[in-house]
Amino acid sequence: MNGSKRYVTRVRGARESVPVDIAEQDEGNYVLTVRGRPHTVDARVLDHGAVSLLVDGRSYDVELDESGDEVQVLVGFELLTVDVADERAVSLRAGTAGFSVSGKVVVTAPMPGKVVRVLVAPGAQVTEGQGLVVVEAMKMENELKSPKAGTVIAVFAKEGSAVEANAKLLTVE
Amino acid sequence: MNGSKRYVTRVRGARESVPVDIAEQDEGNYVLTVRGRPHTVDARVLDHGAVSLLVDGRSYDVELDESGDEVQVLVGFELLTVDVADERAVSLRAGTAGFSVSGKVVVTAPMPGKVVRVLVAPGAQVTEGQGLVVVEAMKMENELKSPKAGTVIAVFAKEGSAVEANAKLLTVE
Amino acid sequence: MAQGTSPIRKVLIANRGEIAVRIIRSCRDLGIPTVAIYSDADRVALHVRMADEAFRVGPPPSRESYLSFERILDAAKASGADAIHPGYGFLSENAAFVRACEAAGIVFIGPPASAMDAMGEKTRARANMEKAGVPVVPGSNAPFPSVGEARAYAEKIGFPVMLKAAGGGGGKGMRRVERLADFDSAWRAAQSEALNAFGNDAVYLEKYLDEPHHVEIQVFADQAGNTVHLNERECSAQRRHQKVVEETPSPILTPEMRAAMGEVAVRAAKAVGYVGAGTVEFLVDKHRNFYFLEMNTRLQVEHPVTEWVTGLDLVASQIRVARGEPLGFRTEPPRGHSIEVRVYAEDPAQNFMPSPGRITYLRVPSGPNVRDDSGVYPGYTVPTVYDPMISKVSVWAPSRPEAIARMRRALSEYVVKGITTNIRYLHAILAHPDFVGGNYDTGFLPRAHSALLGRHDHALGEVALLAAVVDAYQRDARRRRSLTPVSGQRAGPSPWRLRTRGSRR
Amino acid sequence: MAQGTSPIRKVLIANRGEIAVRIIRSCRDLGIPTVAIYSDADRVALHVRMADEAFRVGPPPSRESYLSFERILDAAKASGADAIHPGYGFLSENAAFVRACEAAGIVFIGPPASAMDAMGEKTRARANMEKAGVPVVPGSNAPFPSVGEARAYAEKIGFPVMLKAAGGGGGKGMRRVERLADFDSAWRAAQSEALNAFGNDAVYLEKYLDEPHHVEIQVFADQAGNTVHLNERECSAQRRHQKVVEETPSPILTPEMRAAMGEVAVRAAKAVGYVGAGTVEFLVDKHRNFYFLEMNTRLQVEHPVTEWVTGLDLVASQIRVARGEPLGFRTEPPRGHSIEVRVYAEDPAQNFMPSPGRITYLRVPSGPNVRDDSGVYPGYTVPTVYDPMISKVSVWAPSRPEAIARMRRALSEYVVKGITTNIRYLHAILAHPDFVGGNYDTGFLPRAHSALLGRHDHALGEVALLAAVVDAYQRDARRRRSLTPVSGQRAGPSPWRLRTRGSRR
Repeated sequence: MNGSKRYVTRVRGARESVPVDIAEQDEGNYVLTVRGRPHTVDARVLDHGAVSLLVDGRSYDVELDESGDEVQVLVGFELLTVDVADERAVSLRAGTAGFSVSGKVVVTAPMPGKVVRVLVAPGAQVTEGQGLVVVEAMKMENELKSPKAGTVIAVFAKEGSAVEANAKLLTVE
Repeated sequence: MNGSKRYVTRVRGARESVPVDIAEQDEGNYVLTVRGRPHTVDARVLDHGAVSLLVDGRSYDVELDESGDEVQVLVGFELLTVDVADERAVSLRAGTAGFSVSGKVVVTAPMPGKVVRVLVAPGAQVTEGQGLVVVEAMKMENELKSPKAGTVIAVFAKEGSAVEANAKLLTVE
Repeated sequence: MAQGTSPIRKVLIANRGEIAVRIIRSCRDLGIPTVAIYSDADRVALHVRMADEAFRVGPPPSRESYLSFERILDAAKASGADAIHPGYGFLSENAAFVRACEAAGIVFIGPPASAMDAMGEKTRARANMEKAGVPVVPGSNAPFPSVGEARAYAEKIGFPVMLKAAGGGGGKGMRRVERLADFDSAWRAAQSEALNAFGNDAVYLEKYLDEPHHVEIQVFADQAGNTVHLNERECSAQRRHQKVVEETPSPILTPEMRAAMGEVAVRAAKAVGYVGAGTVEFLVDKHRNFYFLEMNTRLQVEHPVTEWVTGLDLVASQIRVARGEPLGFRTEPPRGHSIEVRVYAEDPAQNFMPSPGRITYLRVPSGPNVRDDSGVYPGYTVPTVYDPMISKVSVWAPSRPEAIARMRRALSEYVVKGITTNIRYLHAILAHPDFVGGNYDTGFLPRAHSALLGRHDHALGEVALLAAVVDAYQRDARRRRSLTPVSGQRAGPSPWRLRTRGSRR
Repeated sequence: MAQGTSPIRKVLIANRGEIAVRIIRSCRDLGIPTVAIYSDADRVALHVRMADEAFRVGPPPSRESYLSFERILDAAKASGADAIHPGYGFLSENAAFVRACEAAGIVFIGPPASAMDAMGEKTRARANMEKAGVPVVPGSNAPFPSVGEARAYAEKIGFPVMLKAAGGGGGKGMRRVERLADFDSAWRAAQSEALNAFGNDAVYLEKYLDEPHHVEIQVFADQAGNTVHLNERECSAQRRHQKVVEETPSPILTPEMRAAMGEVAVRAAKAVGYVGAGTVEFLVDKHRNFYFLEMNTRLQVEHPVTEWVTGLDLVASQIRVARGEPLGFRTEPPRGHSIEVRVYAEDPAQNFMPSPGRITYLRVPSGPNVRDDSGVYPGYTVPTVYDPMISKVSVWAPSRPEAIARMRRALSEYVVKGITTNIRYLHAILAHPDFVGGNYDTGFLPRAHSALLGRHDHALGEVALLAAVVDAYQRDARRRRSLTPVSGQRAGPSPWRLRTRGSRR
């Protein structure tokens, strides 16, 4: 049996981070404490990136996909992007800009396509969710929305031009 | 375009080996020559170990599984174990015992189970396919057969004893 | 379709994706070899892997591959195919292609070119249907010479009106105009969109029906002119005029309405000399008046629901009719209830943006009365250039509530990793009170949009945190111990391993 | 089964594998939460992952887990389950367990203990059936006090005779004796096998019917005693008394025989006060005389073929009957034709030796009228301790030839990597002239054994060589160039990738 270890979790889009304490009982069996409530968890990680969890006797089939520091978690029909860091990593990060959607955000093209319309100009004030650029791909027009409220500080996208996946389209601060 | 390269193939259970010449035309496109007949082959290897082959316009969906020097090939309902070696490897092997079911063969338990019956004693002459040992596993009795005709030179299996997967049961020469 | 009997010994499928796979399956069931065609983007697509033969027809853009008469007919000749099944989309409603097949001596598995002509341009179809006594939505039958005349006509039938591309389909080039002031700019936009999409700027207009139901009737005709209907499909769950969920029977139809609409649909088909499988689409208003909308002169995406309640294989029936065989069935009341959903590689939360990419893991729903018509496989990369529909799930049950429950269960079993899909959104539709209630119109999905996206299960959110932390903990532990993954199962020895090991080498 | 109405709000499934998954599906369709049980060998089995709750019941050996009354009832109490579905095998025909459930106030979804008693011991069942006027195979109704008396009886009814374990089932403990000289040793062997398998050495004997057909009738009864039959299943494709392929209707039954056998089966069920789903098995000889063989007082493995041709969900019907609801259906002629095959992790070429191990890749058949009832998933390791059946594939079609073609197609789509399966063998059965002809008896599979293994397609063998050489060539090329795999598709960017990337970190 090991002692307890603390991780700090943050779901993308959530305002607060949630600490989770984990203590291993024996291989695959844990007690996890979230918001003061302990859960008995029997967890088996499968090869393809899934976890079978028994939480207090209830069965949850969870699919995981790691991408960088984050992990995408699919359970039932809920799909969440969770950033998990142990305490040391969190304190290291404290000096950097990260761990929130503050600061500068670069909006990039999610796939190859064509810029059909640019809806904002540099200097524009935008709200979270406001349309910024329309890109056509797979025969459909797709509006890219602002991930946060702020000011458009640069626009790289040009109407009518082709863009590659991940091409920078504009920056919001 | 590269020059032609020769591989020597041998299907498990077959008596002869078959040379196959391969010449790459451009990426994924080949001319393969078997028994004097050339085939235009468009081959795409998929991540999970499958090959989509277009041989002279006909489509074959082939699943592969590599295990050591051999590859198991499933096409349609045919499942073959093929040993593929390039010419250099074949000449290296020439000095060794391998590349046929000659010599000593160790019969092993294919899975954990219990030895129910031993059907032969050391010194017995056996034919190919003759039953040697009966192992019970998964609630069924399974008769292990001789992979070749020959003489039983050693029996390790004991009736009533439990065996692990790959445990040596006996040797035929 | 060439009249008379044609044996059909090998079928080329002029399509891709799930419908190409669907057609291969019926051909295989009938013992007919199949020829796939593929663009460079589809070399390892499932339909290519499953077909008996496969021929490249060009680079990824459809215009240079799946729409190329010449290359497709060349592939048919090279392979010795004596018939072509067009699927839906692409060349399936292209009368010129039908004529090119005829000229090449190849059976086109579909209606004759003349029937396509009669139904292809929407204004001509309207005129033909009015002549045949089929009720149509008030509107124009001919393109207008000027925007002024169009505007005057719109004022006459009253706003709101709907502008539609005469040569279009699939919801493209459609535009609703609420008031006179918006008319001129909307008209020009519709013309330019129609020109870009269909190479034809003809636009017509119709009275806009407020939140109608979209109900369609499946018809089938043999070469002798025997024509029957196979009941309706309710397709009102639409987004941007794209159907998302379909079902049969329609929860709003009485047996009398079904009989009346079926009779009209058969009349419409007969009026144009229809042969094979076709669909007559109707709009049904609040008063349960129904109006001819258009006829789709091909197999529909949503044909599986009709197959469930009739027991027919519509693709096999198309082939039999194309061979000159008589219809082997007649109209019968629907047996039980069937629902279909369309699974897309798209992200509903990001304005349904397509989400191409590699499917890293796939587990499809199964069990009693669940059918998955898929065009993908584990490890497949959904390409960026085509329609992002990857699969259709359909279910059958004795009653509508049971079918809904079964579909919700089936969707809960569907696991696709690597790309984003609309499975959660589909499940939300099946759980929405308006859908469950059964009286949903074409305004349902837009109205319910935020409700369909918004419902989150907070208990599951907490489970997600637990899973993420266990995963991180185990990863850290592995890093510390440099051990192999903890798992409830040990990886077995070599796959397909040999039962009796020799001392080879 | 406790008589009367019981709501059934949560069902514990006292089973594993495909049948546990099958039952979970029906419960979910009915909106009833499910509780799985698992041994240590099954912690990550599909049924555990799919159920709403899951409880460990012990170590891998069944006796200490899936057969433990106490642990199963403890799990039911801990979870608040008010009903137990036993599936097939394990405790499904254990009258003592039914009584233990009753004592614990838990509904057993199955027949009452008294009906199991009446049908459980084969000799008692024979006697009960003779009393009810059901035709039985000539044989003994009581165990014999000595081998001498048994031998004398065998001489009386004439060799060959069949020795059977009175407490057995599933083909275990059965032994055919050809002549007097072999009788004594066979008798002792059968006794010892029966004792080991069932804890009961009682053996009885019957006249051996030469290559009979095995045809069974599905019956269903509600608590009020309304009893109907749901037609037959032809199960003559057997190997070592294990069914391999089942179909309905039986190709050898006339409507008159179906009616006669159905009437007898209903009489048999009524004679023992049967409730729920049960199956009366008959042997049919060359002259189309039929004889009662045994009654299986549970759901059968092969129930899906009956579901296909009746449209019923038999598991849901079991639950409804257990709730006290009346039968909502009656006997109707079979609609179309259905076939099921059992997919095993076994190697037919190695004497059907089980082939447990990890399933590294899985692609299941789908499309119109194909159903896969599976207990596994990609990445799952088939354990060594249980029955190696991993899935059942069933199909429906309007006619038998179409159903055969469809099953062959479905099997051609089934890809399982990592373990050896009997899929090729199953396909060979579906292609064998005796099966296609329809008049196959229980001697068919043994007789055809080498034909079923032996047919090889040499053209495909050559394709295999080409594939192996291309694979080796590409591996060598990669080694030389240290490049990533050549592939028709590029691996996409990060899975489930984000549509709008922020500059986080």
